[in-house]
Amino acid sequence: GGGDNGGDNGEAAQGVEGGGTVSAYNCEPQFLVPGNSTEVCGSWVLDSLFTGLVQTDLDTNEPMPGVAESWDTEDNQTWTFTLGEDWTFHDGEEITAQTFVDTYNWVIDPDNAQQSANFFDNFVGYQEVVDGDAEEMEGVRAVDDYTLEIELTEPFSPLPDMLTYTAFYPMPSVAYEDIDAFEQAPVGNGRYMMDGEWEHDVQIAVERFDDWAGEDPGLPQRIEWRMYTDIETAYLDVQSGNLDILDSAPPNRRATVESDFGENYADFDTSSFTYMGLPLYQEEFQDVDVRHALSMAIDRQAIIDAIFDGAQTPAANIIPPALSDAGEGNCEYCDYDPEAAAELYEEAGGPTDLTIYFNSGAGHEEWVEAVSNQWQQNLGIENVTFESLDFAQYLALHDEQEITGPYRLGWSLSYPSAQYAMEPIYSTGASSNYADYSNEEFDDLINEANAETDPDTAAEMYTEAEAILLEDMPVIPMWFSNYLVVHSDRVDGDSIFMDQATYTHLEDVVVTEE
Amino acid sequence: MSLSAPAAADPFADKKSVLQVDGLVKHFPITQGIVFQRKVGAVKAVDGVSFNLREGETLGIVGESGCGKSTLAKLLMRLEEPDAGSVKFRGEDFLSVKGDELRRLRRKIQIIFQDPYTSLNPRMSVGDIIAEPFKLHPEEKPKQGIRNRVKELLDLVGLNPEHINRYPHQFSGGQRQRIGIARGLALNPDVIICDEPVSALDVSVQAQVMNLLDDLQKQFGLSYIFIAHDLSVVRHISDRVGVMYLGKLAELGTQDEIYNVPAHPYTQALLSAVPLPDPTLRGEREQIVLQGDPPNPANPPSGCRFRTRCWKATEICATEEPELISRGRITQAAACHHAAPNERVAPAHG
Amino acid sequence: MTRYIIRRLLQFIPVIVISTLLVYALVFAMPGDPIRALAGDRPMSDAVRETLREQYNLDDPFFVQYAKYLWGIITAGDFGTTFNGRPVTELITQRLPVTATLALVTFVIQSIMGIIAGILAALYRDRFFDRFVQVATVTMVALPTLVIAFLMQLVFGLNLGLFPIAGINDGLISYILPALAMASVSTGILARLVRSELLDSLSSDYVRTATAKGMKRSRVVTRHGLRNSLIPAVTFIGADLASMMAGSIVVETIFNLPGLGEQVYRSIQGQEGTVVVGIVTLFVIFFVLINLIVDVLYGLLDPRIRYE
Amino acid sequence: MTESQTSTRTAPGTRPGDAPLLEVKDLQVEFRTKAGVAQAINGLNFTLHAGETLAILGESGSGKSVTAQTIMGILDMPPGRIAGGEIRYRGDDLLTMKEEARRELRGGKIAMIFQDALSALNPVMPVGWQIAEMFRIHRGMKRKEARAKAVEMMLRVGIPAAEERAGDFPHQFSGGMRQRIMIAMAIALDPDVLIADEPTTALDVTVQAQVMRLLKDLQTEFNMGLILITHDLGVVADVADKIAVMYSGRVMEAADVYEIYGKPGHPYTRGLLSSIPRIDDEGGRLRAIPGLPPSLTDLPSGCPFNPRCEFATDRCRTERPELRLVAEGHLSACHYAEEVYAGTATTTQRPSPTGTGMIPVSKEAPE
Amino acid sequence: MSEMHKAEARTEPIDSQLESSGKAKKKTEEASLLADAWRSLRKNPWFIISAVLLLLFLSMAVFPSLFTNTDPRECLLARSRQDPSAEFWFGTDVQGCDYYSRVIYGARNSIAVGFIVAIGTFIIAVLLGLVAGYFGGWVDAVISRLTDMVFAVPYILGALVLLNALQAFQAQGVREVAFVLIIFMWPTMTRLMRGSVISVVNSDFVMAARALGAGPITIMRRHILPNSLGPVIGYATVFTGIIIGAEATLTFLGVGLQLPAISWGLQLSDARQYLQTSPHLLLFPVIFVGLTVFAFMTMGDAVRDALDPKSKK
Ligand SMILES: Nc1ncnc2c1ncn2[C@@H]1O[C@H](COP(=O)(O)OP(=O)(O)OP(=O)(O)O)[C@@H](O)[C@H]1O
Ligand SMILES: Nc1ncnc2c1ncn2[C@@H]1O[C@H](COP(=O)(O)OP(=O)(O)OP(=O)(O)O)[C@@H](O)[C@H]1O
Ligand SMILES: [Mg+2]
Ligand SMILES: [Mg+2]
Ligand code: NI
Repeated sequence: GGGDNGGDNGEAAQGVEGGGTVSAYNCEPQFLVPGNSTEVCGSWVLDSLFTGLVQTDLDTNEPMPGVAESWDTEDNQTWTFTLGEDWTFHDGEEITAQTFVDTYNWVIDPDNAQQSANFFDNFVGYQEVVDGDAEEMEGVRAVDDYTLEIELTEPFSPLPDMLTYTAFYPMPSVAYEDIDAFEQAPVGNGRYMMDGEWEHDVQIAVERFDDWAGEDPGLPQRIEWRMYTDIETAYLDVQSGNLDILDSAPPNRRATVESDFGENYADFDTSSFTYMGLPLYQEEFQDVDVRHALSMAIDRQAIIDAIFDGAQTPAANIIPPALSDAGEGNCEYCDYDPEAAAELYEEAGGPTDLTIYFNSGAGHEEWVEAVSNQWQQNLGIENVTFESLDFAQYLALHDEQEITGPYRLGWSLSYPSAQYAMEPIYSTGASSNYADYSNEEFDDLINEANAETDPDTAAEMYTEAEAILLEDMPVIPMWFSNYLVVHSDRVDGDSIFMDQATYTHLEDVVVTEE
Repeated sequence: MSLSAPAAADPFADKKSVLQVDGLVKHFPITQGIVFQRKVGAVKAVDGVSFNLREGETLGIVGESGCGKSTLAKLLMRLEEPDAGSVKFRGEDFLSVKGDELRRLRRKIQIIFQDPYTSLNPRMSVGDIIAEPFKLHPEEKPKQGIRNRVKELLDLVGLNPEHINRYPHQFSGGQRQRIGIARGLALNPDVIICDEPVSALDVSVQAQVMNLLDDLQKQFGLSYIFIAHDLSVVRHISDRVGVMYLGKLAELGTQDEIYNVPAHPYTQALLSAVPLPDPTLRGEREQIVLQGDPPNPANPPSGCRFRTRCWKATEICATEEPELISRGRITQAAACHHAAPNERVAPAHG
Repeated sequence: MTRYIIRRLLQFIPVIVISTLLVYALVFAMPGDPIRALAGDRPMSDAVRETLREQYNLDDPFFVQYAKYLWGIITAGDFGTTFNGRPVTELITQRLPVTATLALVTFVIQSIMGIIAGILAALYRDRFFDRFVQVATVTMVALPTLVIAFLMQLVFGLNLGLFPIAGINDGLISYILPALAMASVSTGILARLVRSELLDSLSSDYVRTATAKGMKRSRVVTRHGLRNSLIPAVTFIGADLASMMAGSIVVETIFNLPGLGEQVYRSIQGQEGTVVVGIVTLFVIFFVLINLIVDVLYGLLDPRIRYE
Repeated sequence: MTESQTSTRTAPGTRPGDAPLLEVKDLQVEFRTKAGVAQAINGLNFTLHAGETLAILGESGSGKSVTAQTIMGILDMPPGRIAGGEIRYRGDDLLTMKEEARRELRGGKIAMIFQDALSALNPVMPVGWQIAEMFRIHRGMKRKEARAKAVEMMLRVGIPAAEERAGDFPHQFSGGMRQRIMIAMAIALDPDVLIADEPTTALDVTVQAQVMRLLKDLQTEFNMGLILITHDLGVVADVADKIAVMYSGRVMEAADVYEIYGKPGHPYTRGLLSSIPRIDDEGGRLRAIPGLPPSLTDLPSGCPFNPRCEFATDRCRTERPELRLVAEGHLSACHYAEEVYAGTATTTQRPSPTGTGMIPVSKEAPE
Repeated sequence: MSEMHKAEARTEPIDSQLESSGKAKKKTEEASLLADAWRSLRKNPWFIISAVLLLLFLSMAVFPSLFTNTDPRECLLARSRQDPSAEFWFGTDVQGCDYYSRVIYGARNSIAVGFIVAIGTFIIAVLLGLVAGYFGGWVDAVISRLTDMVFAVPYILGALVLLNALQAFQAQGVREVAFVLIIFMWPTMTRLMRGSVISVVNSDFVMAARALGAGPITIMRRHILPNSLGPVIGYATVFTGIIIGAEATLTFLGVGLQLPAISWGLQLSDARQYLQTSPHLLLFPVIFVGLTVFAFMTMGDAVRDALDPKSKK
């Protein structure tokens, strides 16, 4: 992350001298090694500890320079990155092109079992390393100290976007010596550096790194992430002033947030997408009309109003509207139309019994029930059973393709790219394609778009691909989440910003009171 | 009455033995410490008691309070497991039987507990308490129906049969004792061990109960072990009397022998202390007052256990434990080196 | 008694072996792939997955897994690690104090409040206080712990500002609200147990004797009546202490206490067998000890109770 | 080594004009039972003077223990209820007294030995502790000191190895020892009034004599009034000054000990005396009063003893005889007290003799 | 005193005397602890109140349609979370269903789970507790260590695996949930029972029964059981309420009753989120659960009192 957003608000409020300390809600990270962190809790922290080759411009969601000052490609397949020369790690180690080569090779080494390894799967030489046929990826080369070359197996225009992701952060050489020790206090190259070790389940504290080579350093002197196990509790703690920022207040709090916080809250649209998937490997759902009918029978706005206090944006897209690539008006079947739905369903002979799947304990019960009520009322479905399962079991069912009805899943963008919003979920055989959707036309369009060098044309192609999905409806789009951020009096509300990937940019927060 | 023991032949000599007790021992450990206890000694509650109870016979047991009578009774019932010794019921080893067999034998031996109240289940009505023996031993089910039989029993011991539905706590001490008696009688056992069965009864009811016991014995040839402190009562009911002191039998003989020619000094002291129901005799009797404190049952005196309080004690008493045998002129067995009839015997009432 | 205690301590061995085996088996039997769950709905490459499965012996048959686990403990004192690489021993040393403190504070609160309330309820039988305890118990039972905890945070933490809302940063004070929330139901039950047992023993003869000795009512009740009625209370407190260790999931989660209960729950969800087994072993030791203490207490409370 | 003990006939410690130590007037106690209200005490009267020994005799179940409990104020209420009457201690009515004031009297001034020693002792407290408690609470003694006193008391009532056994629990003692512990507890504070409810039933005669001597000593030393409830007429003859004979909740006869034994003025007393087994008796049947005591829920009209009385007439069945003077200092509640007193009463009926040695019918003769 | 010597002879047969008394007191004839208990229960107003309440809840569980005509599953999101009104007595829930009928229909699952589990654990606890406390020794060791282990095995883990074994992929019904709860909830009660058995097993009256030749079963049944049941009854009554809550926890963890089941437990746990905005969502199920617990508790008290012959009532 990063960007000039913080600068815009600089004059709005008088910050404390030196930047002050800000504390924020977080959940206990699973891992604090860039290549291994796949969830928000860890990535958010890593985001401040590390800076990748590329950063995202928060205003436009476009890539902007990070460690790399500039980059260049002819064919979207071979990319050359020119690195800035004064980047160092917090421990003083200099960052060169070789740093990235080493890091990337380390991440994909199966022995290191880094979970994000497969983000590299379109790098040339990746498979060889994974298969044990090679030590290093051919596709990543340090041309000289400050020139890095990346070669991909096929054209891939969103590469700069992708490189903003956690998995591509550089790691210092100390990391390889003892990765476990490193994880307790990662040494990065970001705006902030660890202050002490990771206090598991309690907090992670970072101090501003004053030698940061980037353009707009962090404002607060110190950031403390406090680990909470219950969001409600965090909410009360912000309310009582013990905590400065909670970036994901419980949705049902929207009704009282004004009385609880007055002005001290803000709403952000994000790329976090919720959908009802349909197991296309089951016969009942192979008829596209059934899928359309199911979609049309859902009154998204009503559910959002009743259950989320209006805090989600009804989805008529697959690509988050926060990205400029999202198409408009392409979704014919996302509007509530019970009569049409009923008719269609009747004609298509949709199933009269449904089993709905969702994972338990994550707060999905109510809206899933509401959806099921609407299906029952609008489509004449007689029997609905629910399967709420532990997440591990739930995924196992998916892997085994034993899901027999609509299922809830979500997707949020690790990096802001329309490609990432679609390809992993809908292209044939993709890793997260739980619906088992396959459409050649769609696959081709995505590939073409990935190869397209002109960003605008690529964007158009993505939008086209999205339209196919909306027509085929392998999943029923439900909504894009809206995050409610609440904060204490100690920070300036205008300085708080959450990006589409749901990271709140603490480095831009202005602390007004010590 | 003459001082010499009547040499009358033992009327029970030809009767079969019902209960043959041999060298019964029970020591209770004394411990110290709260959680981690260590054993620092043992109360020698019963320390080698032997006797033979025959059919139709009543053996009275008297003795100082705390000398082990109740413990003996419990041992005989196998409510405590003895440390040594044997008990034979009609020739059968009572100490080794188990399970159903034990239960069958227990039907034949009944006990009336010294403590009337705690031995009654507070949540059972008197009717249920007395009916319990019949329920436990269905083969004994009375012809006239359990309930009627229970009422009869209540009546027998002088309780109002209408109180059949009452609970133990609603009775007076003496009434509770009679509930225990009625329960003990219910099964018509062969042996009844009575641990102070009449101590809480007024003399009139006591008379009723003793007459009842007497009648039962005459009719069915029951045997009793009758533990009591009231020496008149013991004399009245017993054929033979055993005198216990500190876990051992001090003297064992027929009722006449013991009461008329007591040979053990302790027996003599005991008899001399019997209060007589006649105020005019107040202070006129001569009473042997035992000197010294009762000895510690955990650490009894060497030799004869009574020697520390005995006026006849000599050196031999300290070194050699006297056996329970008859000596010299006396016919009964007495565990005293100096066993001899004493001039001072129980004064007769006027 | 000493021998009894030693014998009881020896029972640790089979109990631990059986229960760890059992728990291990249960975790093993859980459906789904823990490594899969670790990654969430994001894709994980097969290579990574395999490495991890191998690293955590997940591909071995059950008994091999268990044997490797035991072997690790025996040879290297290695209780395994979590899937994110933290040693179980470290996890436990960090979390045990939290749970233990919580349990202890709860235990103190509930024992004191429960017994006192029980005594008062018995003394003022059918009067206001008795009814109050009854109604309070009913309410506490009817309200889920979640709600009670939340209300406490709201009232004592936020509105009155008496106690911290969450976390363990303020020392013992931070444990008071969670302990209250945990104790609420048990206190009521305890009060009722004490009350009814006390009423029973107050009608016994020896209590009358104490009165006849001229003792004050309060002394009669607390010194003579109470002791005889404490066996159920002690049993219950013991059992409750046991379930507290394991059952503090909800409270630990809400009050953000990094304790064992919450960890066990998370590890179960993540199917981290070693963690679960490690913690459960600790629990078992704890329960056997607690129950031993309770049994020893029986003997102290009532000398008639003898263990060979 | 023997010692003969002679006790002189001391006159009861009554000085005219003195308020009696304890006075029970027209006491009525009833119990609620399922079968109705049981009148355990109906109209009980007696007085006790300092230094005096009053023996209460009576049928088992006639209300002796209930009387004692009522005086101590430890009757279980409910189901018990004091329906009327007063109990005066040195002139103050105990029944209307403040609870706190009454508590002060209990144990210290008025003490009681319970009939059932095992259930009356706290099973979970060491006996030494239970005795020491008296000293600690009433005398404010320290733990150690009180314990030493307790051991001393145990020795006084003849418990061997008292020092070692003070820490034992009631169930570890024999019946007689428990009884003596009760006694030790009751006399610990040298009370003014001691109610001894069958204090020596579980004691052998030598210990009994020792205990009675101890009580006597206390009595002379502290001018204690002793209410001795017992069935042992030998003991009564030995120690009592006055005797009250109770029957179904009332005093039937009250007089000097010599009067009662010599010239009983009530048929019930006569019956009682004739039931005593004698030490020189060798066997044969004992004489018992025939019949059962009346049910307390359903008392007979007139004299409660009438169904069992051999002298009963119609008058006895209708009219309740009041306690009246038959001779000097001799009260009796019988219409024919004078005749009975003089030994001239005539037998009028043979009362139904249930409960007197009825032989069980169901037993087959043993093999 | 010679004239009295004759008084021993008996004249009348005993039976006549018995008969006359028998007739007079016919109604008090058969009495056992149970019969007595029943008699005094009938007179106890608290018993009546609790019995009526329980009957009410039971009929609610069995015939919910007697109490409401509204279909609890007829939900309109448009009227979500309305406050109580004349139309919706208890307001509406999040889904916009009539909360009154939801609460009424919730009785079935909740009471069923509460009942089955309370009774199931009670039976197990009483049996195991009796046996462990009475026999002591290795029997006790085995049972007690078993309780330790069950205590130690986190019930979520057990529930997950067990329910899975019970074909968890089908909807989890009352039976399965009750089963799992019983399996994991019996130890506390068992320990309570064992404790009170241990404290009566040394009583003299037990010894007396043994002397009469009573076997272990008889002694346990007739002597120990009635004298040791008190604490367990006391606990079991409150326990019913706890179970209703535990059922909700299971659901929360994904192993309990599943949607679209209606139960008080589910309502309670859902309501937490709306504590401040729509307190009625919490209030009504709490009242119902509370009343149920109250009824059980009062009934337990009444039964205990009735079973205690010394009771002052
Ligand atoms: N709780 C009660 N309910 C009903 N009746 C009772 C209750 N307690 C005592 N009684 C009755 O009151 C009467 C008097 O009892 P009390 O204990 O005073 O007799 P007692 O004279 O001491 O007899 P004993 O010599 O046998 O001890 C008895 O008939 C008894 O049954
Ligand atoms: N459970 C026990 N533990 C320890 N000592 C015991 C136990 N039971 C009895 N004793 C001791 O054993 C001795 C004998 O007791 P026992 O009850 O047999 O006496 P007893 O002859 O019946 O006396 P009494 O006539 O007073 O009833 C006593 O010193 C007593 O303290
Ligand atoms: Mg005895
Ligand atoms: Mg009495
Ligand atoms: Ni004569």
